[in-house]
Amino acid sequence: MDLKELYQDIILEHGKSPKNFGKCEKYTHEAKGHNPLCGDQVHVYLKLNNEKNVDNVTFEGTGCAISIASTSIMTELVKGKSLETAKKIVIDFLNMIKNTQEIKSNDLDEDQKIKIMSLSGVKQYPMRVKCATLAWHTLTSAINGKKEEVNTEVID
Amino acid sequence: MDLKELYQDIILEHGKSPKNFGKCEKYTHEAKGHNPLCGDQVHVYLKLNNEKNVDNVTFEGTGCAISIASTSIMTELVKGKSLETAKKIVIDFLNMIKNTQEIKSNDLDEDQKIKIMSLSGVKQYPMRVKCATLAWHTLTSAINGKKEEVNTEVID
Amino acid sequence: MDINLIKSQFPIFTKKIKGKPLVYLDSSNSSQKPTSVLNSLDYFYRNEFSNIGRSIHSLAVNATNKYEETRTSIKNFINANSKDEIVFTKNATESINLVASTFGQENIKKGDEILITELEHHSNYVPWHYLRETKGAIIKFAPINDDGDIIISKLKELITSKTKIIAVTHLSNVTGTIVPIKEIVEIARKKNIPVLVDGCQSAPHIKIDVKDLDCDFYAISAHKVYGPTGVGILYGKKKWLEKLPPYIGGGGMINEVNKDKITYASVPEKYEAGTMPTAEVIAFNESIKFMESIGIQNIIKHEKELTNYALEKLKKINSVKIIGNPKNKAGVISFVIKGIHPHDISTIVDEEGVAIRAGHHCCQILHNRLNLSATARASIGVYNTKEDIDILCKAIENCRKVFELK
Amino acid sequence: MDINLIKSQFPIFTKKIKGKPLVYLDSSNSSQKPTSVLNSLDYFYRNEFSNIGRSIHSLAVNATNKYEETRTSIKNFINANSKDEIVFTKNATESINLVASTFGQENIKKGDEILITELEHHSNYVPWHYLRETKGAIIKFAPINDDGDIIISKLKELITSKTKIIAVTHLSNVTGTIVPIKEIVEIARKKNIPVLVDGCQSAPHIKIDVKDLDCDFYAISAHKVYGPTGVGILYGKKKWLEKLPPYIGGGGMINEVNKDKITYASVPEKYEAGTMPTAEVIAFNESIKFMESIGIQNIIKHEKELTNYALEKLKKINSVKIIGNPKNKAGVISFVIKGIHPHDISTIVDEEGVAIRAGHHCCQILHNRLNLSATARASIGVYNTKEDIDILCKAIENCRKVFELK
Ligand SMILES: Cc1ncc(COP(=O)(O)O)c(C=O)c1O
Ligand SMILES: Cc1ncc(COP(=O)(O)O)c(C=O)c1O
Repeated sequence: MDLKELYQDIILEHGKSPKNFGKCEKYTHEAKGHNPLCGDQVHVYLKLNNEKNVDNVTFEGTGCAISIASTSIMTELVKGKSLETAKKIVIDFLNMIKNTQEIKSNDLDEDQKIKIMSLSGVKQYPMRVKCATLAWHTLTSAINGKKEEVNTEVID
Repeated sequence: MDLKELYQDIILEHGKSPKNFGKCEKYTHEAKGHNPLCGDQVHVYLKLNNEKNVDNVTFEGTGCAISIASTSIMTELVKGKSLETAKKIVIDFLNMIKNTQEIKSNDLDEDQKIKIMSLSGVKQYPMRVKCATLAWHTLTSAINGKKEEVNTEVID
Repeated sequence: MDINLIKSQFPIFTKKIKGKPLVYLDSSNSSQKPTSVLNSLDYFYRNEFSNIGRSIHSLAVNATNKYEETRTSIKNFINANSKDEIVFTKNATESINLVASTFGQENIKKGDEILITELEHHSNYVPWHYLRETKGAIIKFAPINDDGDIIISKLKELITSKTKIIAVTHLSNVTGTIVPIKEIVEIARKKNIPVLVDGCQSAPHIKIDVKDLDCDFYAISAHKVYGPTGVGILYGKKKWLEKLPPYIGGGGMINEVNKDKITYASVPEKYEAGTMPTAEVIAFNESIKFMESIGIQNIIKHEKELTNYALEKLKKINSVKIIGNPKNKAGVISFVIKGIHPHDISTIVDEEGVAIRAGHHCCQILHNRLNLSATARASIGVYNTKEDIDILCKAIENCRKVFELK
Repeated sequence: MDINLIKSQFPIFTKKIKGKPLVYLDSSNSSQKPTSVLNSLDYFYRNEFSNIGRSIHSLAVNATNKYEETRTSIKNFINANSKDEIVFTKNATESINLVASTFGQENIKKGDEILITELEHHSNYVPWHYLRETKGAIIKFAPINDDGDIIISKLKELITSKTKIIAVTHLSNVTGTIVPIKEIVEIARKKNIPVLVDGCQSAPHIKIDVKDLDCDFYAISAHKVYGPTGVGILYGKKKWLEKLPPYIGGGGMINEVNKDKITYASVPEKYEAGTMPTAEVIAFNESIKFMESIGIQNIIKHEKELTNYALEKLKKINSVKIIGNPKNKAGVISFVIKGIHPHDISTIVDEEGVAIRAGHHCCQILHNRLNLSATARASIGVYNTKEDIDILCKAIENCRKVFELK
């Protein structure tokens, strides 16, 4: 296994300079996530408009390259999508990482598919899967308006 | 090792029909002893007269053949002796059992020496040593007027 | 079931005691271990050792996975709903203390009642006694009859509106009584009282199905189930484990730690503080596989046969008296011989290579009830044979000879 | 001291990780085990297994004697007054909980203060936190300076008439700080405050003399001292162990049990309820013999050399920052690399067969103090060599390459 499959350039890029970092204005939903094993922490802010589209989604947090990159890529992929589509993308992603299924969604363009696939290297590193999934679980939590912090020890 | 060295006839005899069993009248000292591992229990009653001679010594209790016989033999050996002699016999006995030393006392007659030596087989059975020593520790405790129950876990 | 094949899996049975082949009849105390368990232990330490959960290097990942595999095996073995309901402890005693302490903290007030039975091992009494000392709780003992069966009607009568928990053994380590747990849980359920089952003796010998029993807690010791020492198991319904406060505090059981506040990990990690008996937990998986490879029904059948054989033979020996005659009896046979103290029996049969236990077997309440200060106990494991029983009986005859009984 | 001879005693070092020889630098987490320990474990289970203390047959007598021999060895190893001052637990975490819980019961009231430090492992904080929750105690943290040394003058200032106990680590598992315990005990002694020392990290690496330190309690984990998992040790001055109430309740720790009253065994049995990790305790004796066969002074010298070598080499790598620079440092080296998260470091060096740990190492308070969320940690055992350090450094260079750092 080449480490470069895990640490692809896209990952390093997003890890170093994450997109949509910070607290967005007028967010309508939020949730926190925590990976106790690693100490990764993430706070997702989601702004849905009246048509239930993802107007904006941003995050704050600390963590390893995988976790930051995964969060950054997630925000890019769901931003501008309808809520339903966003949910489908999350499910697709989790299925890919945890059940090694293919990405089925028709809602991603080629560039976006490359981005999401760049995270698939993590499948070879079981202890790092939680780093990759934390943000996505946290987004789901924000959508569902859950009060409790997401904890990957419980979820995964 | 022949079991008959442990269970000599003298032991069986004393085990079955212990001497000086019961609570003697007008005892001046008493003490309780307990062997938590086995559950053996003994209560020694000692009557010293004004000249500090052992006027009487009796016991109550339950236990295995070794423990009952040892107690019974002890009462026979110290009865009628001066307190100082009684103490010496106790030390002699414990030294024999625990440090495999010879019986030094000149205060025992031949018959008594045979009796005390009949307990020496126990040296080959480490888990049974406490059964043999319980009564003797308890007598010491009675002599010293100790309030606490003798506990072979602590003593031996 | 081929008993020779089973026995051959236990290396200790090639050993001699005082020149005689070992006849091990002390399995209720602790069982011997099959080769597969010992190989697992040794292999893990020699080839794969690492602490679990905390590091993320390859050794740690592998160890963590194997540790969790044992949890899953136990879940299946006792038919729990989820592997999160399985907590590792150091022994069943700690498992029971965990429940008594955490349950007691929030659910026991002065005057509240805890219902146990006269059959209980000290490990299922002392932890509750602490709540008597610290909280002013009241402990009630459901009585047994002379056969060694719990009198269920009396147990029922002892339940009041103040009864907060019932703690009862599944299988007595003195009389071999198999307790009708399902019946007791049904009674408790009607009054909404949780039930803790001490499954120390049952786990190796009868089928356990916590879903069917519907009990709230179930405590097991690995070392009695052909596993290593140092590992205990607590099954707890998830709703309980989530609700109860943490027990031992330290590394691995926390979520976030600040100078003024601590939050805890979710179950089962919440109850697994500090470095666990990693290698031993991993090896315990082989114990379960060993039991499953024989099949619990075959184990029950073999042990039942052997128990009946032993009871018949022992009853024929003059002055031997079997303690208890429960409706449903497992391979735990306590007895006394008029004129010979149990410790003397143990010493004498030991000369023939026979290992039995003598004493109160951590059941002083029961011995008081039976008016005995001590009993001798022969307890059966899956590896025992009729020859073992024959040798035991001959050794007992020898006790009578040494003591010159007629 | 022949390092090759030492390394050859650890079978795991013949193994490969991802095709590379194992470079094990996670000994602060748990150490590897020498052959003699594994042989003892295996031998006992295969040839001599029995539970201790309770039965009186030959196997039980032998097991009990060997178990007690380990107690005596530990007594000598840490220079205790009596073997009754040595209690076996499941891990150091339990040892500390035992003290916090039993000491707390009778000696801590609302408003009383417990003094710990910013260096403490969660296992030496959470148990005391419980007393905050249940008793309203106050926990104070003696601060450290940026080097990772406890500021003794500040610690002194934090002591008040309400300070009931001081709990402090002997050796930090993050910065490698060796804490001047003797100095702290002297301060405490003047005010009659007992001191508990968390000796988890010190036991394998520096000379321990509890008589000289004059501390009241000392907690150790066998698995960090080249011993099996599942065994912890608590040293306690006899007067304390005798005075404090019992902890876990059950078989083996009682004297007499009645329906209305229970009396307890004397120490150390009072604190050893239920079946203990018999085989593991017995095998731990070999760990002590292993350490003694090398000699603690030789171990200290070797590890000091290696630590200095590692520090020098690591400091030369661009953007590596060592955490803490204590006056007296053992072989625990935590570091960060600007631009690479510790978990990424661990994953990448693992590809080279290098096992290190990444995270907060159960020291969130310390990490908060240092403004870090995680660090990477290389920790040294007696079996490590300069080559191990060289491979580590090369693997770290590779991290920089993967992350394309300049
Ligand atoms: C300083 C320190 N204290 C306490 C502990 C807890 O030890 P254990 O997990 O063996 O209970 C550790 C190890 O993790 C430690 O490094
Ligand atoms: C019925 C019963 N309960 C509890 C225990 C305690 O088990 P352990 O000593 O493994 O904690 C035992 C075994 O001694 C037992 O037989």
